[in-house]
Amino acid sequence: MNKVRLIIGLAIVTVAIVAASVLLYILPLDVRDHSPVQPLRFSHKLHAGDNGIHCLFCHSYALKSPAAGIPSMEECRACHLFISPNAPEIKKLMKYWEKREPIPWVRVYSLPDFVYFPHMMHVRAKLPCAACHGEVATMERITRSASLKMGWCLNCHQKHKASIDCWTCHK
Amino acid sequence: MSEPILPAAKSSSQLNDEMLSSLRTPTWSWYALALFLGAVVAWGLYAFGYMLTTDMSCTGLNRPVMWGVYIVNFVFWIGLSHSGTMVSAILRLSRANWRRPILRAAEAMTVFTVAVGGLFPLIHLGRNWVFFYLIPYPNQRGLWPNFRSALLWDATAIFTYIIGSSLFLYLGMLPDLAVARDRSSGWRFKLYSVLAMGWRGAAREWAIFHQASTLMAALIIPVAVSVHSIVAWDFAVTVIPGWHSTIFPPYFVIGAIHSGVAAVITLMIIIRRVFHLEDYLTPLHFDNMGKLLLVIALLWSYAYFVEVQTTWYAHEPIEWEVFSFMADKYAFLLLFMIFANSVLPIVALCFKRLRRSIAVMLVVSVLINVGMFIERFLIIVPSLSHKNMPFVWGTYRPTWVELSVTAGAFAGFALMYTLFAKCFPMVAVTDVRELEAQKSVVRLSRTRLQSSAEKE
Amino acid sequence: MEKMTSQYRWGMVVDLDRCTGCGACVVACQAENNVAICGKKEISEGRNMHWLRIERFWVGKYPDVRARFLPVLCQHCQDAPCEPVCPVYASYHNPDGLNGQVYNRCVGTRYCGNNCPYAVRVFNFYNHEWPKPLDNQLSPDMTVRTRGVMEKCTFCVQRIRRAKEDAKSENRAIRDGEIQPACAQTCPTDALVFGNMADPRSRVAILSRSPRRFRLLEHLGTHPSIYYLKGGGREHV
Amino acid sequence: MKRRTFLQLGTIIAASAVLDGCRSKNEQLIPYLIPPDEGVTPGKGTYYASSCNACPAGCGILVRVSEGRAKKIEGNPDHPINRGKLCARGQAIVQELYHPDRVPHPLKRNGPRGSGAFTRISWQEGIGLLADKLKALQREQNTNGLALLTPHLRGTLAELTSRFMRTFGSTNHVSYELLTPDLLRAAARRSFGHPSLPYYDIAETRYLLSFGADFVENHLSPVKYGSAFGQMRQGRDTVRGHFTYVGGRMSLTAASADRWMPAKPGSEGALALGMARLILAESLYDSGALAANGLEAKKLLAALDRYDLPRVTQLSGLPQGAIAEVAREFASTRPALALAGEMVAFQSNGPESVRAVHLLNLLVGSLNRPGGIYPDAGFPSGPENSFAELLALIETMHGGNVKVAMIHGDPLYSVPPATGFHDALAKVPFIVSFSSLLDDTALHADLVLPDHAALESWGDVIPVAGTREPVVGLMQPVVEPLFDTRQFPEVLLATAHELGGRMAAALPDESYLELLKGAIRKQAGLEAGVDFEATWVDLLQHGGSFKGKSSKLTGYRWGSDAPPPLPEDPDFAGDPKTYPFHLIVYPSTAFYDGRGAPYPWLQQLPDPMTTVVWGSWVEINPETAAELGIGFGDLVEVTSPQGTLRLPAVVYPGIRPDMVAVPLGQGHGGMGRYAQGQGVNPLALVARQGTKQQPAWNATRVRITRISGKGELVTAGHPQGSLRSELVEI
Amino acid sequence: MEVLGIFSDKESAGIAVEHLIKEGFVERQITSLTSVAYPDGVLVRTEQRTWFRWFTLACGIAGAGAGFLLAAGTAWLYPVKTGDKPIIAFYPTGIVTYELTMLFALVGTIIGMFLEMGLPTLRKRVYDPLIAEGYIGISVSIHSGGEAVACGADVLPRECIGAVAALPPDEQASRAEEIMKAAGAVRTIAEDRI
Repeated sequence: MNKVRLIIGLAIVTVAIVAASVLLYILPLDVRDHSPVQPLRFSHKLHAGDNGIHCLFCHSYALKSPAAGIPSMEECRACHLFISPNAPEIKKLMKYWEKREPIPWVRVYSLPDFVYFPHMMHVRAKLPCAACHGEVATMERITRSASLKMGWCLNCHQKHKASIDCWTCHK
Repeated sequence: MSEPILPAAKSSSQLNDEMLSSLRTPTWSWYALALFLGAVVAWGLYAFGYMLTTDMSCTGLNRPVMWGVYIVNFVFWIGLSHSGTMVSAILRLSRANWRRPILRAAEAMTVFTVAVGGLFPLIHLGRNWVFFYLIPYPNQRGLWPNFRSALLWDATAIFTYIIGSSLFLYLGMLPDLAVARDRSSGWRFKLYSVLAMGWRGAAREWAIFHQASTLMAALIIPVAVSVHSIVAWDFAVTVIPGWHSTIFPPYFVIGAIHSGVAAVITLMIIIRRVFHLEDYLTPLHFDNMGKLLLVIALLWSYAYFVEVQTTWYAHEPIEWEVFSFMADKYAFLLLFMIFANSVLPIVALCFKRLRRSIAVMLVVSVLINVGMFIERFLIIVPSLSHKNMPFVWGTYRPTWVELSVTAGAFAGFALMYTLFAKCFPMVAVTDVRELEAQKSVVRLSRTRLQSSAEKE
Repeated sequence: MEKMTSQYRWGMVVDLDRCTGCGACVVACQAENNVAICGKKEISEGRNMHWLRIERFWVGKYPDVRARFLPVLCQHCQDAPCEPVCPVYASYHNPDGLNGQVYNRCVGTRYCGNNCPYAVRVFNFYNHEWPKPLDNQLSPDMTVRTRGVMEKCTFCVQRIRRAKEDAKSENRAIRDGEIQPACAQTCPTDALVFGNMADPRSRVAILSRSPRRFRLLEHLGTHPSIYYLKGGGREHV
Repeated sequence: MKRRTFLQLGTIIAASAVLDGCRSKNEQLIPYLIPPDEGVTPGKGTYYASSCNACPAGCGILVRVSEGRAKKIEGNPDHPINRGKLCARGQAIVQELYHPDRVPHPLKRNGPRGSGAFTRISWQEGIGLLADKLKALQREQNTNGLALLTPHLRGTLAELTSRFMRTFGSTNHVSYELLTPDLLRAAARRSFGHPSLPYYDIAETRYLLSFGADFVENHLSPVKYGSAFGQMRQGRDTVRGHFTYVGGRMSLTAASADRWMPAKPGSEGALALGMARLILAESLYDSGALAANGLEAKKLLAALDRYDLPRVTQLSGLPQGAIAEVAREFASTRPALALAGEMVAFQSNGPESVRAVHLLNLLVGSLNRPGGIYPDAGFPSGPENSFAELLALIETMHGGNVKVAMIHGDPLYSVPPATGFHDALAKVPFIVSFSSLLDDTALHADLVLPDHAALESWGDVIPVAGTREPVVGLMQPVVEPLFDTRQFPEVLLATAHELGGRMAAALPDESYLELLKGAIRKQAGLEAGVDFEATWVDLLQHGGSFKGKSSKLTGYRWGSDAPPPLPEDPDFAGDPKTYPFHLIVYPSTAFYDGRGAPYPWLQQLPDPMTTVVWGSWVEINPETAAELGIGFGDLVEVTSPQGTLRLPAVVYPGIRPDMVAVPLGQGHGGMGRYAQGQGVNPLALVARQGTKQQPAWNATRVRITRISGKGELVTAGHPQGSLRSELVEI
Repeated sequence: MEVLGIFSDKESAGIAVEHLIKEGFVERQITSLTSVAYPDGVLVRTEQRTWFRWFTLACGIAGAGAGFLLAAGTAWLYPVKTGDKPIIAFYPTGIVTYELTMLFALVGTIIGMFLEMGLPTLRKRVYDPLIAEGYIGISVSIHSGGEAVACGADVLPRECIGAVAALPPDEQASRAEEIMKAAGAVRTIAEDRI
C-alpha cells in the first residue's frame, strides 16, 4: 500500500517537473493559429503549385524591401477579370473590390515589433522561400511551418555563417 | 564553566514539554498576530501588484539612482541570513555547548531571511514577468544568461545558500522531528513522520548524524562567506565611486554577521519571552552572544574605518564628492548608524552586567539592525546620487510602494517565523537534552568510556 | 575565443569648439529613435528619456564666467562597464564595437544604468504612450520600448544596418560619411562627426588624432569610441 | 494622384507598440487596394523634399515618409541655406502634423469668446459664413471694415493676400511679427540707402564681433550662420576665428564666444562708436574702404568726439582696457566682421546703434568682401515699419471701424498687451482664425477655418536672409491631409469665388497649387515649348529653385547723405528707484517667438543655457539673487509698470547684476495640451517704449520680489552639479 | 525480525546489553534507540567508520563539473557576439564553479547520510514513542538462524555470529525478550507481533 502511494507520488512529482520544464522551454507561449481560416479560400497550391506562378510574381517586394508584400486588390482583380471570373471565391473578391474594401487576410507569419527581418537580404542570399515558408506550393491553406522562435532563426544563421550579432535582427 | 547551561533536575519528558511548548494549540493571540502579519504582507503584495500592473514610476527610483530600497532590503536580508547558519555552524564546529538552545532560532532565521532577501532582486526587476530570462535552462531562444554578471553569481550563490541552509536546518531538526512525531497525532503526526524519515535514534544513525552535522557545518561556512562576498561584488566590481572598493567583500561579510548576530539575539529574546523558555535561554547565553557581538562590532568598526579612511585620505575628487555628499545630506543617518553599529555595542557590551541584561541586549541588538539597514542605504543611495557625471546628479526618496513592500517583507519574515514556530520545534530539543545524556555516564565493565560531555 | 572580425569600428568625434549647444541633435535623436515624450513631472523626477543630452557647465564668476557645453551620448566604450553586469546579455558588445542593447531581452535590473559612469542609459519608468495621431510619427525602424526596459543611444544602428545592406548589395564597403546618425546629420555646426575608426583615413580617425582630443572620464579605462576635441574658450585655442 | 490614394488606403507594417512576443491573436494583413507608385517600395522609407516654415529662415527639408506617414525631418543637403542641417524647431514640425489637439474641421463659436466652446461646421458653411460677412461689408460700402493680420508672408502667399485685400478694397492688411528684422532694414536704408538685410560671411571671417546678434539661436538664419560659425572655428586648417560678444545677457550665442562683454543695455551703440573712435584715432582703419565710401577719417573722428573711451566706459559699464583691446583686435585682424542683432535693435536707440555697427564694419573694410558683410539676396524687399502699420490697425479697431478680422497666426499671444491690441481686437465683431491649433487668437475667434499643417501644404518659402543668391524653396504635401482642414490660400480663393464678381475675377485660380505653379513658371521664365511639368517635378524633387538670377544689388555703400550714427542715451520705461532692474525678453531657443511651444519635443528640449524644461523662468545674477534672498527655483514676482508675473527664478551667472531676463515662447492660453498653461508670456510685462516705427521691447525696467520657497522649476541639469565641470575634466 | 526492549533508565539498559552479549548475541545485532545521542560505547558500540563523506566528495567534484559546464559550457555552446571580448570569462566561471561545487557537496552530504543510514525505509520497524520521552530502547535484530559460529580470536567481530544464532529465530527472539525483561525492561516488542 505504502509502496503504491510512494510510486504514485513520485510519478506525480516527475510529471509535474517535466510539465514545468516543458512549459518553461516554450515560454513565451505561442498560441497563435498556425493555419488560420482566411476570409477568402485562396489556394497557394493552385497558384504556385499547379499553375507554377513564381513567388516573386505576387510577393514582388521581397527582392528590394524588408517586407515581401502581398499583391494589391487591383492586381488580383486584373488577372481574375479574365481567369475564372465566375468562381465563387473570385466573386467574393470582386465584391470586396466593389466595396473598395481590402480583404482582411489573417497573418500567418508575423514577427514581433522588435525584430527586423529583411526579406531582400534573405532572397539575395539565395535562400529559397521554402526554407522558412515551407512547401507553399502544396498547401491549399497556408500553414506556418516554422516556429519563428529566436533559436530557430539563430540555428539557421549559424548554419549559414550569417551574422549572429544581436543587432542584426533586433531593433 | 561553573554556571549551569541547563536547569538542573528536569526529567526528559518535562524538558520535552517545555521546549516543545511552541507546538501546542495556538492561542487567540497567536491568531491575532498571524492575522496582523498576514494583513501587512497582503498590503505589501498589493503594493507590489500595483507596481507590477502600472509601471515603475510609482517608486522613487530615477536616473541616476536606479537602485533603491529594494536593493537595500536585498543586502539587508541576505546579511541577516548570515548569522544564522554561519554562527550556528561555527559554534557547532567549536563545540560550544551553550549554543544548543540558540541553534534552531538562528538556522530558521537564515532560511527565511534568505527566502525574503532572494525575492527582492525579482521584485526590483523592471519587467518582473520575464524573470525566467535569468534562469539558466535549455530554451527556444538559443540564449543563456550571462554569467559575467554579478547578479547571476548572486543567483547561484543564493540558490546554493538557500538549499544549503534549508538542508542544514532540516538536518539539525531531524531527531527533534522524531521526538515531535512521537508526541503528536493526527496531521501533525503524518507531517512529522514523513519529515523524520523513519528516524529511530539508533546508535549508528546517531553516529552518522553527528558526522554529517559536522561536515555540513564545515561546508556551509565557506558558502555563507561567498554569498555575502558576492553580494558585495555586486557593488565592488562596478566603477561607481563609493562602491568600487576592495574592502567591500570582507566588510560586507562582517556587516552581515553583525546584523545577523544582533538579529539572533533579538529573536532569542522574543522566543524566550513568548514560549517561556527562561530556563533554557539564560543570561549566560546572552553573555556569550554579547561577547560575540562585541568582537564583531569591533571588527565592523575597524572595517568601516578602513573603508572611509582610504577615501578620506586619498581625497580622490569624485570619491570625495560622494563621501561629502553623504556626510552632508545624510548626516543624521550617518551619525546614527555609527552610534548604533559601533559606539553603542562597543561601549555597552564591554560590561558583563549589561550583557546579562535582557533589556539592554534587546535595545543594542535592535539598534544594530536599524543601523545596518541604514548602512546599506548609505552605501547604495549616495554613491548613485552623485556619480561621475555631475550634470545628472540626483536624489532619491522611497515612495509608499517601496516602503510597503519593505514592511511586507518584514511582516512576511515574521509570519513565516511564527508559522514555523507553531509547526516545528523552536528549540533543538535533542541537542539540549544531549548535554544531559552526555554528562551521565554509565560505567559498566564492558565499556571504555570517553567522556565527550566535558569538552566544553 | 572569437575575435572581433568586423572591418568597422564605429566612432564619433565631438568638436567642442564647434558645438554651440543649440540642441538640434537632441531633437533629432528623439525624432529618429522613437524616444518617449517626457512631461514636466517625469523630468522633475529625473526620468528624462533623452538618449543624448547637452550638459552645460558654468565656470567662473561674473563677469569672467563661461558656459561650457558637452554633448553626452552613449560613449560606446570598448571596455564598457554596462556590458558584463547585464545578466541576460541585453547589453552586449557588437562586432562593430558598438554597445548593443536588446530591448526585448532586457529584464530591467537597471544594473547597466548604475554602472554606466556617463549616465547615458535611460530606463522606462513609465509606460509611455503617444496620444493619437502622434503615434504616426513613430519610426518603423525602431521598436517602441515598453516599460521596465533600459534604452540608450545606438549610434542609429538602423541607419548602419541600412547602409550595410546597401553596401552588401553593391558588393562594396561602406564609404566614409555614408552613415550619419541623426544627431551628426543635423548638427548645424558640424560638431559631431561619425565614421569608421578602424579606417585610418576616415574623417573621424583623422580628427581623433587631433592634439585637442580627449575622452570622457578617460581615467576609468572604459575606452570610449567617442573622442572630444577641446574647445569653448580662449584657454583652449 | 495615385500616390495620394494609396496613402489613404493601405498599410502593411503596423508600427504599433507591441507588448511582447506573447500574443493570443493573429494579426490582420491588409493589402493595398491599388499598388503603390513606381519608386515607392512598401517597407522602405521615401524622402520628399519640402521647406520649413517654422521660422523666417526658410530652410530646406527632406521628410522621410514610410507607409504614408511622415516620420522624420532632415535638412535638405541641396538647399543653399541649411545644406542638410536643421535646427531643433525645424525637426519638430512633424509634431504639428500629428498634434493630438489639431483642429480637425471648421469650428463656429457657440459660447463666450475665449471659452473654447465651438461647434463643428462644414467647410461650405464656414466659407459661406465668412463670405456673408464680407458681402455685408461690400453692401455697406465698408470694405475697409475687413482687416487681415498675418505673419510676414513672402512669395505667392504675400501676393495672394495683398491681391485679395486690394481687390476687396481694404487697406487694413498688416503683417506683423514680434521679432521682425524691420529695424535692421530701416537702419540699412539710413546707412546704405536701401533696406536689404545684411548677409554675414561668418565662415570666412577671422574676428567676429556680435552686438546682441544671437545668430546661433534665432538671428535671421540660425542654421546657416550656425553652420558658418562651425566653419569659422575649426573649418580652416590654420585659422581659428575669434569671437567676441557684446550684450548684457550671455545668450546661447554668447556662450560660444571667446570673450563676453556684458555691456549695459542700450549702450551697445555707444560702445561701437567708442571702438570706432579708437580705431580712427589710432589710424587702424582701412583707409581705402573709407575713401571708397566717401568718408573722411578726420571728419568722422570729429563727429564721434563724444565717444571717448572714459565716457564709453562709463556708459557701457565695461572695463576701459577691455574695450580698447577689443577695438584694436577687431581693427587689426582682417577680415573682421561686426553684427548687430535684436538685443541691440529693440532698445529705444536701436536703429542708430545698429548703424554704429555698420560704421565699424565700414572702418575695417568689411563691406562687400569675403569675411565681411554683403547685402542679402534672400528677400530684398521686406517690410520696414510693420509695427507702425499694426499701431494704425489697432487704432482703427479701437474706433470700431473693423467689422471682420481675418487672422493668421497668433497675435493675441505675440503682440504685447501694452499696444492695446487685446482691447482693440475685442471690439471687432467677427474674428476669423486660420490656426490649426486652438491658440489664444483662435480661442477668441468666432470662426476657425483650420489651416493644413506644413507637411500637408503647398507653398513657396523664400528665406528671409542668409543667402547671396535668390532662393525659392518649395513646400509640397508629403502626406495626405490628416483631417478636414484646408490650406489658408485655398480658403482665400474659395472665399473670393464665393464672393464672385471682382473678387472672383482677380483671383481666378481654381486652386492654390495652380496659382503656385503659375508663379513658379513665371519665375523660371521658360521659353515656349519647354515642358513645364518636367521642370516642376524636378523642382519638387530638389526642394525648390536655388539658381535664380542673382540680385541686382552690387553691394553696400555708405550713402552720401547718410549722417554718422549718433545713438541717443537709452530711454527706459519705469523709474530706476522703483524698478531697479532692466528686463530682457529674449526669444527662446526652442520656441522662437512662441511658435514652437505646442510641440512636446521642444518643450522637453532643455533650454541650452538654463536646462529648464516645460516652463518659463526669470534669470537673475547670483549676486543679485543673494542680495534679494532668492535661491535657485524660488518663486519670484516680476513687476513692471505694465504688469506683474510670477515666475521661478534661475540663478544665472551669465547676466549683468542690474538685469533680469525672461524667455519668450511660453504662457499660451491655448495651443493644445503641451503648450497650454506652461509658463508665462513675458510680453505682459513689456511697456510700450520707443517710437511708432521702432518698438523697444527690451527697454522696460522691473522690480523683483521673492514670494515663496519653491516655484515650479524643472531643470534637466543638476543646479550644483552644473558648477562642477572639474569632475569631468573639461 | 527485530526485538525491542524499552528501559526507563540507562543502567538497566546497559545491564540488558551486557546480558544479551553474554547470552551470545553479538554487538552487531544490538543497537540502542534513544532520543538523544549517547557517546559510543555507553550503551552499545557501533561501527564508527562511514563512507558518505566520500559520496560528498564525489558530489562536489560532479558539482564542479556542472558549474564549469554551466558557466563556460553554455557560453561556448550558445555564443553571443561580444566584440573582441572572450566568450568564456575567467572569474565568473570560477565563482559559479565554486558555488555549484558547494551546492552539490551539501546536497550530497544529506543524500549520502540518508543512504548510509538506510533511511527512509519502506518497512515498518519496531519502535516505541516512549523513546522520545527519554526511555531507552535496546533493539536486537534476530539472525535468520541455524549457523552458529564461535567467535574465535581470528574471527573479525563483524563476521562473528554468536552461539545463539544456531537457534531458530523465534526462540532467539523470546530468549532476548526474557533477558531484557529480566534486566528491567518496561516492555518488549517483537516485530512479528506488531
